[in-house]
Amino acid sequence: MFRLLKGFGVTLNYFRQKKVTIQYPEERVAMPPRYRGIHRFFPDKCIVCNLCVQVCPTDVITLTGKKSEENPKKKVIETYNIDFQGCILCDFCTEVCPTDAIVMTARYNNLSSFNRAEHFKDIKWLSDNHIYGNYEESAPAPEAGERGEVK
Amino acid sequence: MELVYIILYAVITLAVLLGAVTYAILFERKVIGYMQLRPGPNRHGPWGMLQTVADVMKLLMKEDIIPKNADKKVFILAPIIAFVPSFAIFASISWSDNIYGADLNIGLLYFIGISSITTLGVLMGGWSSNNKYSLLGAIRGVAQVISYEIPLVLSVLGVVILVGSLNFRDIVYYQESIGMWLIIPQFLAFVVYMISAIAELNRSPFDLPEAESELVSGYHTEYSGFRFAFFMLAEYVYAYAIAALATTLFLGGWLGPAFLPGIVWFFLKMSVIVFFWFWLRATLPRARVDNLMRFGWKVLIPLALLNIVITSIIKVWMG
Amino acid sequence: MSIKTEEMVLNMGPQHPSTHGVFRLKLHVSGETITKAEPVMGYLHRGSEKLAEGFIYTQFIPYTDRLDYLNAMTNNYVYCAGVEKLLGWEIPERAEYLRVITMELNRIASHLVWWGTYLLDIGALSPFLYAFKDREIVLDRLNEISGARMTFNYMRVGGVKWDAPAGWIEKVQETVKQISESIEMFNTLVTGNEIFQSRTIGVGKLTKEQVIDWGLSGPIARASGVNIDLRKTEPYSIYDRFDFDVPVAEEGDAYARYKVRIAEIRESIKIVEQACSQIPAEGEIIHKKGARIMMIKPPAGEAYTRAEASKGEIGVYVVSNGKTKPYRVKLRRPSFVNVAILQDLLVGASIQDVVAIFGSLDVVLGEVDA
Amino acid sequence: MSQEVLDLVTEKVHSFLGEEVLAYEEPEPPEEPREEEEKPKRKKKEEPKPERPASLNFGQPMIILNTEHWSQALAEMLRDDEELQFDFLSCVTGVDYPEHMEVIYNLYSTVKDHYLYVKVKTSREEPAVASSEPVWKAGDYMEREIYDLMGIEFPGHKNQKRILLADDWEGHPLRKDYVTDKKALGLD
Repeated sequence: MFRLLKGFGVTLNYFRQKKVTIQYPEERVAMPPRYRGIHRFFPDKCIVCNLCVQVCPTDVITLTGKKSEENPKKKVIETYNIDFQGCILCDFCTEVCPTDAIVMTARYNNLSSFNRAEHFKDIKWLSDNHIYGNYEESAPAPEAGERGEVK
Repeated sequence: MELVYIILYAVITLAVLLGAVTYAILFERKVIGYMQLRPGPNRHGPWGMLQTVADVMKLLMKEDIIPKNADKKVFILAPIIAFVPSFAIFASISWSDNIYGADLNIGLLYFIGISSITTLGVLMGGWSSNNKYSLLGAIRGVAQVISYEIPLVLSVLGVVILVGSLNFRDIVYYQESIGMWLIIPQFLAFVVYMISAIAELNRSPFDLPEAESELVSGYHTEYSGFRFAFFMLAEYVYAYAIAALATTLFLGGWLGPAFLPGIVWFFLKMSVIVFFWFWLRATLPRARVDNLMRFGWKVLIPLALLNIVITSIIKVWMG
Repeated sequence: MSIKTEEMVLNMGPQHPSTHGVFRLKLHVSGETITKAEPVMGYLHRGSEKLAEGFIYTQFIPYTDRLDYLNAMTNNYVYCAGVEKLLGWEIPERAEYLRVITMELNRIASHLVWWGTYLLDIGALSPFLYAFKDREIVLDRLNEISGARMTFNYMRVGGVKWDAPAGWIEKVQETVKQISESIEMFNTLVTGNEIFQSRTIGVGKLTKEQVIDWGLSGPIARASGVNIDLRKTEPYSIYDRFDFDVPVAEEGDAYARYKVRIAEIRESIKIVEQACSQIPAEGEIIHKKGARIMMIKPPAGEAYTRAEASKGEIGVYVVSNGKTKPYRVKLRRPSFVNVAILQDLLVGASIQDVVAIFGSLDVVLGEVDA
Repeated sequence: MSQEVLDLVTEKVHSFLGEEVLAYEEPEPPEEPREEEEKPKRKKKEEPKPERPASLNFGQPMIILNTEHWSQALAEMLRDDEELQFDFLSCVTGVDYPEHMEVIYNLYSTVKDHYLYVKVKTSREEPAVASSEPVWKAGDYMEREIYDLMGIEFPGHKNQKRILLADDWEGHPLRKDYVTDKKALGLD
């Protein structure tokens, strides 16, 4: 009978303690830099290798490229879209990207909307997504082939 | 003229009760929230003061849904039958030396008799909803409330024997005359009373009739909107009533040092009891039906009887 | 005189507060006593095994996260280990340690959720919040290393995706210390509580024979005296390097399962502590071929690999035909196998006990329905 | 140790069903399973050769049976035999190959701590494998799942019906010839 009473002490002790909940819209959890949030895209780093499209398990990335004006051998990105309706934020696109053109930010909010079409984000939105993450803004593009797969 | 006073008293009591229930709910949510390391409601008004008001507004503005296969008349009647007695019993409560409704000779009897009617509302609500969870909840509720009424009454009998009156005011005056609260000579009765009161109120850990993890919501599963509000109101008003009764019988009613008026003491004591119930809810898991019944019949009733025997002996011995 | 009574069919779920998701139980009850129980599932079926056949090997890893979403690390592990078995790869030392640390942290988190939700089922409100508060710090650690709080997608065929960030190991040590303090509080609040004991002792009793016959595993089996813990009986990864006990109880009731899980949290803490002190300071974290995720091509063959998840034995049967996509992936989900016992176990119990029994099995619906 | 288990199982199966069973699979080059040496991991180039009906698969014994040889009596023998005691049915897998279908039972002995893969081959046209449900209850749901997703019949199962998909679902999605109608599923 008296072991039961000990529990009252526990709850009363918690009653006095500092509260741990976060008042969400005013306070926000700071996610670690590795957090797999909404992507950011660097158009000038992209070499249009199409690996992210191939590796995407949910087929939500679409892109098109065009010939570069300065160097006709090179391709530059023209359109780049991610449909966040289906994106599972698995990180494979950033993992295979040889130039770190597509990276993930710690952004975890502001994707909810009443409209499915709004989840479709284009190159402009993705490149303007200035949120910190596990990347360096001005990092020099690594040599292609250092990470992931290059055909 | 007297009728006007009675009506006025009733209206004021109702208004005060509604306000008190509003803040009892807030108080409960705050207390449990604090015990669970969260601040509780804090969005409506400062410190969440308007939270319950918002909830009530929502309930009142909701569409009135009566299930298609429900027994309509009974379904509509049930919340009223549940609520009216819980309010009616406040007529007999004496808040302080000079604030009271009816100075009934059989106050205690009236209180216990009227409060039992609420069970009928529960049964009607559960039965008429035509929902299996409601039915199970109602049957559990009735079985539980009726079983625990017995130890409740028996525990109170000790006080009655000691005081020699069923009148609430006499009981308080008696405590004044002997110079101590009856919780001391009647401690066993107080414990039995508090435990059976929890069961009577369907509060945790004896909230089986509305055990949300098992029976979804028990007897009021199908209720929504203001009918649901009535059930909730009945529950909280009843909680206050039982706390008021405990205050009167065991904690000396309005008695207390003179720097505060009697009615404040009364409410303070009630609040302590109500806090205790919230504390229980934050701490204990729900009991099992069979254990609950066994505990009621095999532990509480014998204890209450024992208390009566001891009290009678003391009474006779002391003359 | 006899009163005519009729059996009632009570439909519990798919929307019910205690079925932890979309699980449905068709209960035939006489009064409050159950005469027949029929679990109905599939509401959350996403066709994981079918999806796997269309993916390259690595692409399926995030989908294993979504089976038992409370214990995604072990799901990640068992799938990767299954493919590695076909490939015959050696996993770098540091990767193995990181795998063990994350898996055990995840097991702690999973058991904490179970603890909270089980007590919520039983009617105690506060433990839920206390458990989630403690789980939060574990999830923070997992978030720091993997970048997600539940769907980690952390392991890769051949190793792990990330190395531990700076200072992470020390933080983990701090975290498990906090958890072990909390467990003391859990015991004070709940384990000794008479009401809790009366609701769980003798409820949902499983015999050793039943456990083996029904293929039950994990804490359920160990609570009935079946001493199988794959970390001990068939040490995979590097579990043979750690000194830990396998908690076993003989009673086989809900309370025994409770005790076993609480004790398992302690054992997991022990493993994490040892792993944190043993882990090599530096080293490879992935097999040299593993980083090329599009080129993983196991030779033709098939193998069954199993591991000890928090719910029981999780297994994966991978059939490869030498291409980059698996020919067949079969997932042996412990919850799916464990939930079958309900047909047998619930008969004769009361409605009150349904939640106490169902909760004590620790079933995750994402895993049942795959 | 695994080799011994394999020999033991082969011997028991032989005495139960007759010598020819585990050799029956491959009448062309009749191999004596008991004489075979420890076989390393199967290599790709060996694939065209017929499978050995009793071999070690990643260090664990595996026997391959035809569906007419697999029966509840055999399962009971595996479970009850003093030396085998495969009391724990760990996993049941169904695989759809172009020419045939397979059901793989992964057995474990909690007493003896040894494993066995039992592979049962059946035709694609009328896939049927004797149910293990009466022998190991664990087979109940796992076989129902395979019936549901692959359409392999399990004669002897007490309650063989769909488990994960809706009762009125058409077809068996894990078959390789199943056509996923994205439109009907509302995915397109």
